[in-house]
Amino acid sequence: MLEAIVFYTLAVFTLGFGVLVITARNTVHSVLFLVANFLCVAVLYVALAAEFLAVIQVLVYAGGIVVLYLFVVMLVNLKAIPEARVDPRRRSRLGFVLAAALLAEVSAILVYAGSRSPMAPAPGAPATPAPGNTETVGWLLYTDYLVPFEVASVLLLVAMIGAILLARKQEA
Amino acid sequence: MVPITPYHYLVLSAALFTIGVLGVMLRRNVIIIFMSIELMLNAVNINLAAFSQQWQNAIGQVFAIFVIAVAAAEAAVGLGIILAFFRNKDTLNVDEMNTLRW
Amino acid sequence: MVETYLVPLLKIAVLLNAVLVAVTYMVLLERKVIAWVQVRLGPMRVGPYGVLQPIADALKLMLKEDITPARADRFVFTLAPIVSMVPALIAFAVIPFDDEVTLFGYKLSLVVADVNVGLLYVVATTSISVYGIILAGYASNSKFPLLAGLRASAQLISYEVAVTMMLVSIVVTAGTLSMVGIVKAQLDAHLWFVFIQPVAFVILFIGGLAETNRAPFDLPEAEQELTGGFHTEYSGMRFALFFLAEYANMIVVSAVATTLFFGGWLRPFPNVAPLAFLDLVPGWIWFLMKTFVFLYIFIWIRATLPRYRYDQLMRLGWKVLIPLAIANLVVSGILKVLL
Amino acid sequence: MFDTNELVINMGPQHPSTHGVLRVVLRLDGERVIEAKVVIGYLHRGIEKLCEHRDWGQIVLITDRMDYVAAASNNLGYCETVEKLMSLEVPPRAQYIRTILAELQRIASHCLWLGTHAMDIGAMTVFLYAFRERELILDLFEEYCGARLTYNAMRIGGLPLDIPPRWDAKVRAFCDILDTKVDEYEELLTHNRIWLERTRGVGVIGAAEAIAIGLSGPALRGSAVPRDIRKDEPYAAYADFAFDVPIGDAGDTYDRYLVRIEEFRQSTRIIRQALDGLPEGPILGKVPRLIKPPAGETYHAIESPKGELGYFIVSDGKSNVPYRFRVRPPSFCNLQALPRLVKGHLVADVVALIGSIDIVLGEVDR
Repeated sequence: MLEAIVFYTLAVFTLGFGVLVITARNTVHSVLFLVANFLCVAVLYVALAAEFLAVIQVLVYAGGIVVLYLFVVMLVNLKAIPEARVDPRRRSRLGFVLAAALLAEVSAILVYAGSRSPMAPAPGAPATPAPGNTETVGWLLYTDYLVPFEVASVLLLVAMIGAILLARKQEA
Repeated sequence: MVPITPYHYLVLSAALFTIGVLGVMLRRNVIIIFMSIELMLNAVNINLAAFSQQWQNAIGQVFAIFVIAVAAAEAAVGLGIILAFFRNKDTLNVDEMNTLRW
Repeated sequence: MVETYLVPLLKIAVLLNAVLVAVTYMVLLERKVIAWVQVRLGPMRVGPYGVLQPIADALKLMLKEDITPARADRFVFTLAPIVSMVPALIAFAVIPFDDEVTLFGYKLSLVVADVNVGLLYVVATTSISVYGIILAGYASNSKFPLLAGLRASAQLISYEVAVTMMLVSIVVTAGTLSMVGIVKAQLDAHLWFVFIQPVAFVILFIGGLAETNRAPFDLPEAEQELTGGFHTEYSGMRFALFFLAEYANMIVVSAVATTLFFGGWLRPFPNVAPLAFLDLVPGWIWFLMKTFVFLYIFIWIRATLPRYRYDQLMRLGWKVLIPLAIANLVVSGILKVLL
Repeated sequence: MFDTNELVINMGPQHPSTHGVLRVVLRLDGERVIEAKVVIGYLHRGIEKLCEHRDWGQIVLITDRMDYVAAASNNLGYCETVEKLMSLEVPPRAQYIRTILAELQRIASHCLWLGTHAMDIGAMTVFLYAFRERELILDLFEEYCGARLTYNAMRIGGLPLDIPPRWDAKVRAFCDILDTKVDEYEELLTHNRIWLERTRGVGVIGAAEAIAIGLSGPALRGSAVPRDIRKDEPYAAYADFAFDVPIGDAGDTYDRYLVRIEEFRQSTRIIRQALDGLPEGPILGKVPRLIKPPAGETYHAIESPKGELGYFIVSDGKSNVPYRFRVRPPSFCNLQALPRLVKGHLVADVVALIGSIDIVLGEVDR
């Protein structure tokens, strides 16, 4: 019962903030709604017993990446509304149709799959989650997924250098 | 009331993903488009976490962490490009980003 | 029902009130301590020795006109002080004030939520608190706050890296992310972690000063340079919220430092039997005493040191603290494996 | 190319660290100053013109209002200029007391400078410590002439008042206190790492350039130019005393700080010597009832706490007011160096540098 209340409330907020992100006029407000959306998603992770992921979501996403967005928005600090000019070739309605099609398609898959095999806990899995899932995640990261983990770290390093290079001002 | 199953999370994630798609298709402000992509990545992460719960193992969460790492890299480089572009063209409108060089 | 809902709610209510009172009295403490350092008396008029000064201050701030500058972003302008206050308060949720105590025949742990990612939770909340400052700087539609907002965000992000790195080495030593677990690990180790991880403690303390925007790192509100920084345009209750958030953050940092390095509620030398008489003092009093010492040092530093310059601050963060934190992490990892 | 980072900010005239109503328009690249424009005049009261409409004796009172933290120095400069114009002889006792007053004033002014300078850099305790000592000087002045800020303490040809009984003992006691307190200031700042980082290498100006810009006083001596009017062209009773002229070597903010700190000690040294050798005698020379200097012009400068304070006065020999009255205020001339000093530094250094050249807006704008 409680689980349902939590889920539906969070779902409404997540989607609501998501819609606000893409509809807000002011870019800074957009960024703020994005943060709110991420926080809701973090709580969803807690509901899914993924505490570590939840904290990482807040720490890296909300506290790190979005700050970057805010930084850029403040740096460019536009006087003119960035969307004043519309390319005549733009087909906005088509966008709606495509998005609706996507949603329909995904829903269809879900409904079809759901009707065939209702989602029940996997037969072989233990009834309760392993204690301390941070440990489990860490264990997996450093054993089975060590190579992807290292590749990710190299990717981050490359991205860091690339970002510095791009954002640096050209020397006169 | 039906119990909350991963199924519910999948529907939620699909809806969030669609919102992201809408943002990418409809907005012309490149920063908002970027944020819509973040929304989509988050939708995917919800999926991964839900499956992780479903199968009672942490592999889904590990993948979600990789997604977050990649999103961080993407945001850093993407915003760097946006800044560089803005310095040169004084605009964030994707409709005006129609040349490959300037 | 009582166990799952009522008790935590009660705990939250008590803690929230205690923290808010503590925060208002921090202001008085700061004024008094700085006054004593400067051979003055400090507030003396409201109540004996000025003990009622916080009430007068609070009343004054609440009655003041609440000004929103013209052409400010009203929504964000109102949101910013709230955003800076809330993370400071919710961080208290994972801080253990004492071990389990028996109250009215009821076993009660003096922590709101002993989550297994407690330490990361604290870091996550502090990473959110940067928004308050950036948004205030942006929403004021004024140049000095904007500069301060940019300063603040750069400062917070760079110091957070060092502090988080350092926390990882604590986790390596303790083998757990839970705050209660870390205190218990210190009991098992027969030593406070400050003796095992002195470098980490120094980094946490410096990083804590920087993250709470306290002197000598109070650049975002440097009155002499940026006329008050990000809260230049704020007045009344909204200004008070920023003020309270700063002090609440100080308490959080002090409490975290106490928990991680000074054994939380443990008495000094927790395993030395001849000192057992120290157990007569309840654990939460030890905890509060240790936290208080940190707060005092915070204020003491503010009264003593000049302010760093922006570039020097960044240099200290990136070129000294982060390498040091990484080195510390590597060394503690190696020692953990070898020993 | 479009630059996203340039920002123009207006520092002052209402800003906590511009020491009054100075306005500096800064063009910033991020936090780095590309260009600084100093805008003055917010405290202009037309003192020079006003003085051309007051008789010679009344002007002493107006000079108080220029550098209002060093009123006695202003008085001294003006009185000596008129005495030079009239070739008046000032009795030695008056000269000695004038010297004592001027040196006390120097200490008071430096206390205010030290306090505000340290406060600008964030060390707030030094501010209150320095003001505590300044308070003692104000008490001494109050006992001497009844005023605490604008003393009107000198007259053409001498002094209006002799020192009160046992005042000299109090001054001596103050000198002893100050010497220990200066050590205390130094303990807080001189070897403080943050202070060193904030002041060393900030606003470096070489000797040749400092002279070219027209710096004077401690700001010039910080750049290793041993120019001190008290030594070079002794006035009042300075010729009788032994004292050193401290100079810096690098010409940065830290050197200017050290020079002023050392001047505290030299000032107490001068005061002690003056008190030891205080001659007996009259305090007012032979001054005519109606002061009317002969036609002519003169320029006379003294070493005020802030630098060379010069008066250029023209008398037409007929009226009882100056024909032309012009001041060379050290603050104004030193302020010229500010745009040059802050260029390339950060916003935080701007306030440090404003503090380091030690201006008083009352004197800049007059």
